[in-house]
Amino acid sequence: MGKVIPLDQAVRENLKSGDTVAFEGFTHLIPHAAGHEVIRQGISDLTLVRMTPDIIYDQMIGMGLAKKVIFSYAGNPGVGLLRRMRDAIENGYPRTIETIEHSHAAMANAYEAGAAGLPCAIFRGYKGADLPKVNPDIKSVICPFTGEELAAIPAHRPDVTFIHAQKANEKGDVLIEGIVGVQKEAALAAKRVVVTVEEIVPDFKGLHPNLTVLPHWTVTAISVVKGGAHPSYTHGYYARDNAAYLEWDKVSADRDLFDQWMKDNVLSATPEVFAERIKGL
Amino acid sequence: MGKVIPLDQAVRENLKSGDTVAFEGFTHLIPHAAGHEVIRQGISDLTLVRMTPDIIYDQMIGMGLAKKVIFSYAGNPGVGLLRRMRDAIENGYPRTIETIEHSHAAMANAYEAGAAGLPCAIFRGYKGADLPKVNPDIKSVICPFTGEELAAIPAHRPDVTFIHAQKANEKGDVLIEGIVGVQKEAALAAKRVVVTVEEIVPDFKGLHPNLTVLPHWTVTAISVVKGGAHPSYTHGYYARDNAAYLEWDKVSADRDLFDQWMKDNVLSATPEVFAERIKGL
Amino acid sequence: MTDFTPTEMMTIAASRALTSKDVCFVGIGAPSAACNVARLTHAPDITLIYESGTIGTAPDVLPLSIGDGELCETAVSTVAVPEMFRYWLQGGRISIGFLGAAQIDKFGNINTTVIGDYHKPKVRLPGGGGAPEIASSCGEIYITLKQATRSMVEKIDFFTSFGHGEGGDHRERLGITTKGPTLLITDLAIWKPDPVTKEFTVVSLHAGVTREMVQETCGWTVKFADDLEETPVPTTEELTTLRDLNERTKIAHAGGKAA
Amino acid sequence: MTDFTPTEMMTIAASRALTSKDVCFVGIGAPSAACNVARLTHAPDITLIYESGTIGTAPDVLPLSIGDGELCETAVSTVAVPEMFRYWLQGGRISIGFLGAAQIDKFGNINTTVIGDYHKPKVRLPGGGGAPEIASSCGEIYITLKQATRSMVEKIDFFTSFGHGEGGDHRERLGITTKGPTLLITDLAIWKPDPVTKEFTVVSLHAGVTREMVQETCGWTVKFADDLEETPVPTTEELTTLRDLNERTKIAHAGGKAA
Repeated sequence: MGKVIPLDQAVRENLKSGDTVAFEGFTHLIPHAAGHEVIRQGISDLTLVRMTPDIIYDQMIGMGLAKKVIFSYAGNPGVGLLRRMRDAIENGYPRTIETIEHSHAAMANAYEAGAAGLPCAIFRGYKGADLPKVNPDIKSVICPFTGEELAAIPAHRPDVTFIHAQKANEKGDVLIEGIVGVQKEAALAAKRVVVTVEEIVPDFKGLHPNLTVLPHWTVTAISVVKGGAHPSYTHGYYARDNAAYLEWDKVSADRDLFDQWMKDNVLSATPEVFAERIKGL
Repeated sequence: MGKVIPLDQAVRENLKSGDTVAFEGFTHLIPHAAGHEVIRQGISDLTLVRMTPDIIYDQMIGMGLAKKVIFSYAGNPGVGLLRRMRDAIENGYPRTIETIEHSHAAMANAYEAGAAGLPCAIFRGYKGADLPKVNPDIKSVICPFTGEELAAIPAHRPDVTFIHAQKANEKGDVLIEGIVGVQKEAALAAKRVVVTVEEIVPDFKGLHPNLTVLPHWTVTAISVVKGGAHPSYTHGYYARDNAAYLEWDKVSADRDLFDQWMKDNVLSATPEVFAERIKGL
Repeated sequence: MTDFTPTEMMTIAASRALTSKDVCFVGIGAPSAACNVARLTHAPDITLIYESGTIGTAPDVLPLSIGDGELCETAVSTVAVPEMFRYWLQGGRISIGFLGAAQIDKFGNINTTVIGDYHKPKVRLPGGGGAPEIASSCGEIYITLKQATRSMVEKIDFFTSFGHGEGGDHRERLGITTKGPTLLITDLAIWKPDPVTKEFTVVSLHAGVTREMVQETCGWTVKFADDLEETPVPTTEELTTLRDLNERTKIAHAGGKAA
Repeated sequence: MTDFTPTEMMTIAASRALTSKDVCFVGIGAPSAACNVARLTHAPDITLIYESGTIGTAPDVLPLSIGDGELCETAVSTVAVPEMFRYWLQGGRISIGFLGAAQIDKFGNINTTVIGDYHKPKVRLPGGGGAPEIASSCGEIYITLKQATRSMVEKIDFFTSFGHGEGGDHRERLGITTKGPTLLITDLAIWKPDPVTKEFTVVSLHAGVTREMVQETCGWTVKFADDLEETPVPTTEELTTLRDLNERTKIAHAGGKAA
């Protein structure tokens, strides 16, 4: 567990067509390099789980790799809509996709329940909302003490979770800091966990005891990809490339422009290019 | 909120006879000084909630202040039994007490549910165990997706939670570090929160962003009591007084010895004595 | 100060509704600007929470996303997202939730999910994100919106988040214990719900705005309060604070590699 | 090495059952000593977890309590107690749970709650703590216990934690998917459950122990394996490691103020 291998090998050994996969990172630490590797390997028929599908899933959906998306906010954060995902939903281009839509609270609770080994999550949610009418995965349970009706949803249990983190130590323990999002939960909920990191350090000596660390025996593979979150960011390493998010709005608006962009920046690239992309950030 | 006042005032203003109160701290950071103040003020008919009742509740029970104890492990950690609590349960001395007994998992989940504003907690627990036969607060719900029967217990919602922490800043934000236990959950589950701290610092500049901090607006009162966790410990300040835990086994074994000890060390003492007790630890 | 845009008026009017005692769950866009203007003017001790887990943030520029690095760097504490939704939002610790809307009806029900049928949408919008539970768990809800007949409609296509439903005591009937939408601030006016029917009613027109302008940009028949007021124009401090904030933000967001 | 006590033999025999791949949920007392001897001898990469939230600890002395400071100082990570029970224990991440017992029956069911009737106890014991869920959530359970007829009984007074119930497939019938007690190590012998009946059976006697000594200190009729073995005596390394650990521990624990 926690073995350090190249990203292409980590993806090939852990993700298969037809898998349910989560790429997590809440604005911060989004594993873009891993997403690009999946696209290069053409792994398809994926069920994609992610709170905010974001550019990373817009690209996979646009490349026709997704059959289903489980999500709670399909936007380009702070910019607007996800145009490739819209095209798939509205026009079935390049293929039709099934969507399972939740609220953020539901998605966060579903990961938490997955990490906790429970079959479902219980929370106070969806009151008066229409999502329960269109998502059969939203049910309810009655509190046996108060009689209150609470929302119930299935736990997320992805086959694989991909995350990006600041660093690993030589044992393979992984440190996540800053906006930690749902990554710990998404990792612990999954059968296999692949982590890209900015660097590997000898040990974590001097680290505060209460930080978010995934022990090496909870991690399946680690790949060093400097800049691997770009255009998302890595707290302590480089800033968010806000301009790239704005640019994506234009690239994704046009099918041909999208195809060309993916060819130039993903299909004919390697994980090493990410180090170049964060220069100056 | 978060106002800094003397401990006797903090206790007087926030705890009333008949209240349900939690004193938390998992071996580490147990709020002993606050417990002694409650004993000095003779606040009684309390429902005491705590995972490990420990010396702190053995003293309150021995002084006859408890009418009910909700707990999961009634031991002197690493030493043995709680002799005053046993005397109350086995012999009704100095008064009978009602007990509501759970497992640690249940208690931790009940605090978590309280912090989360839920009426109950759901977990996989008590399978094949006898506690559900003697604790009517243990019920079950059926997962609407898998049909699995899960344990359900009421959330903890104490009137007051007392905790001890390393420090507060001048705004009244509170830092807890090291073994953080269930303190954050116990605090957020309560209507009122009283915190004793080792010291007050001007601000928390330079603190890692992911540490356990209770913002000032979640805290009702703060009292500075140096050494206030003794014989428990405060990570970064002083070590656990293991010998005092061993000594308690003798003190608590005899009703008269106990009375004398409480008179000498609690009833005729003040919070200031704790600073003396941690010297050399 | 008379030289200001309707959007500036909207943002400043929203900022005035906030106090130092508030704990706000902040969305991106106009709400974020309003909350930070309040913090930088009359409400220095306001607590701002973004759903990325950052509690008590004080960003120097407005975040482009809900999880920009500066939110974490200036926060009192940054917690995991499940904790944010469980302990802080569901736990009932937020006094004010700010929501925007693609569509809104007169009872403050909001749609940000789809235009048209859910399964065959004409436009697929981003969806609810945190909104469904923000709407039910925060003490009260403030909504900001630029008026337009396509967004202020008689009947919304999808209930992304519940406001006052069909009005009256509909929230109570669903077991919701929070107040729901208590304030709607547009680029033209300030609206408050009628105490009984819960229909949003115009209580204050921004300077230079007429009743006709409000009605023309609203898809339902607008009710006006008897004692209709005029919203005080932005003060120099308010406007300067907002513009400085926007200027700092613009510079910061253009700073990415691809720019 | 022949100069050792039965308790030392018990602890060392327990330590031998552990490997570097194991993730152990460690209780205080003999389990803690066994786990740390394993870590200091043949299983340097074993992961030790204490329910105080300390994951991957490597204490230099044995903790007196489950939450001594050194556990945190040497841990890979220290998490909140609710997380410990939800993500780590209930999440199925622990391979071995160690339990002690005040009373045990032949199927590994354990009582640490009361002697006598629950509501009118003769002796009120500490209770279960983490045990009820440790017993059902860990991959398998190792039990350590000093033999005595009052603790190894035909029928326990209270099911604090469930072992194999009435034996056979009782765990499966309750929907429990983990193995339950797979090893019982006493000061006299090593016991394993019969593959079918699940009754604990002596598979190895410690050096110098006779069948009679085992039976005399056990409240049920003991079954012995056909191929009964003798437990290898502690090696010098094992014994030195254990005694050094105990010595360091003794010095450390006497160091409190009241000493």
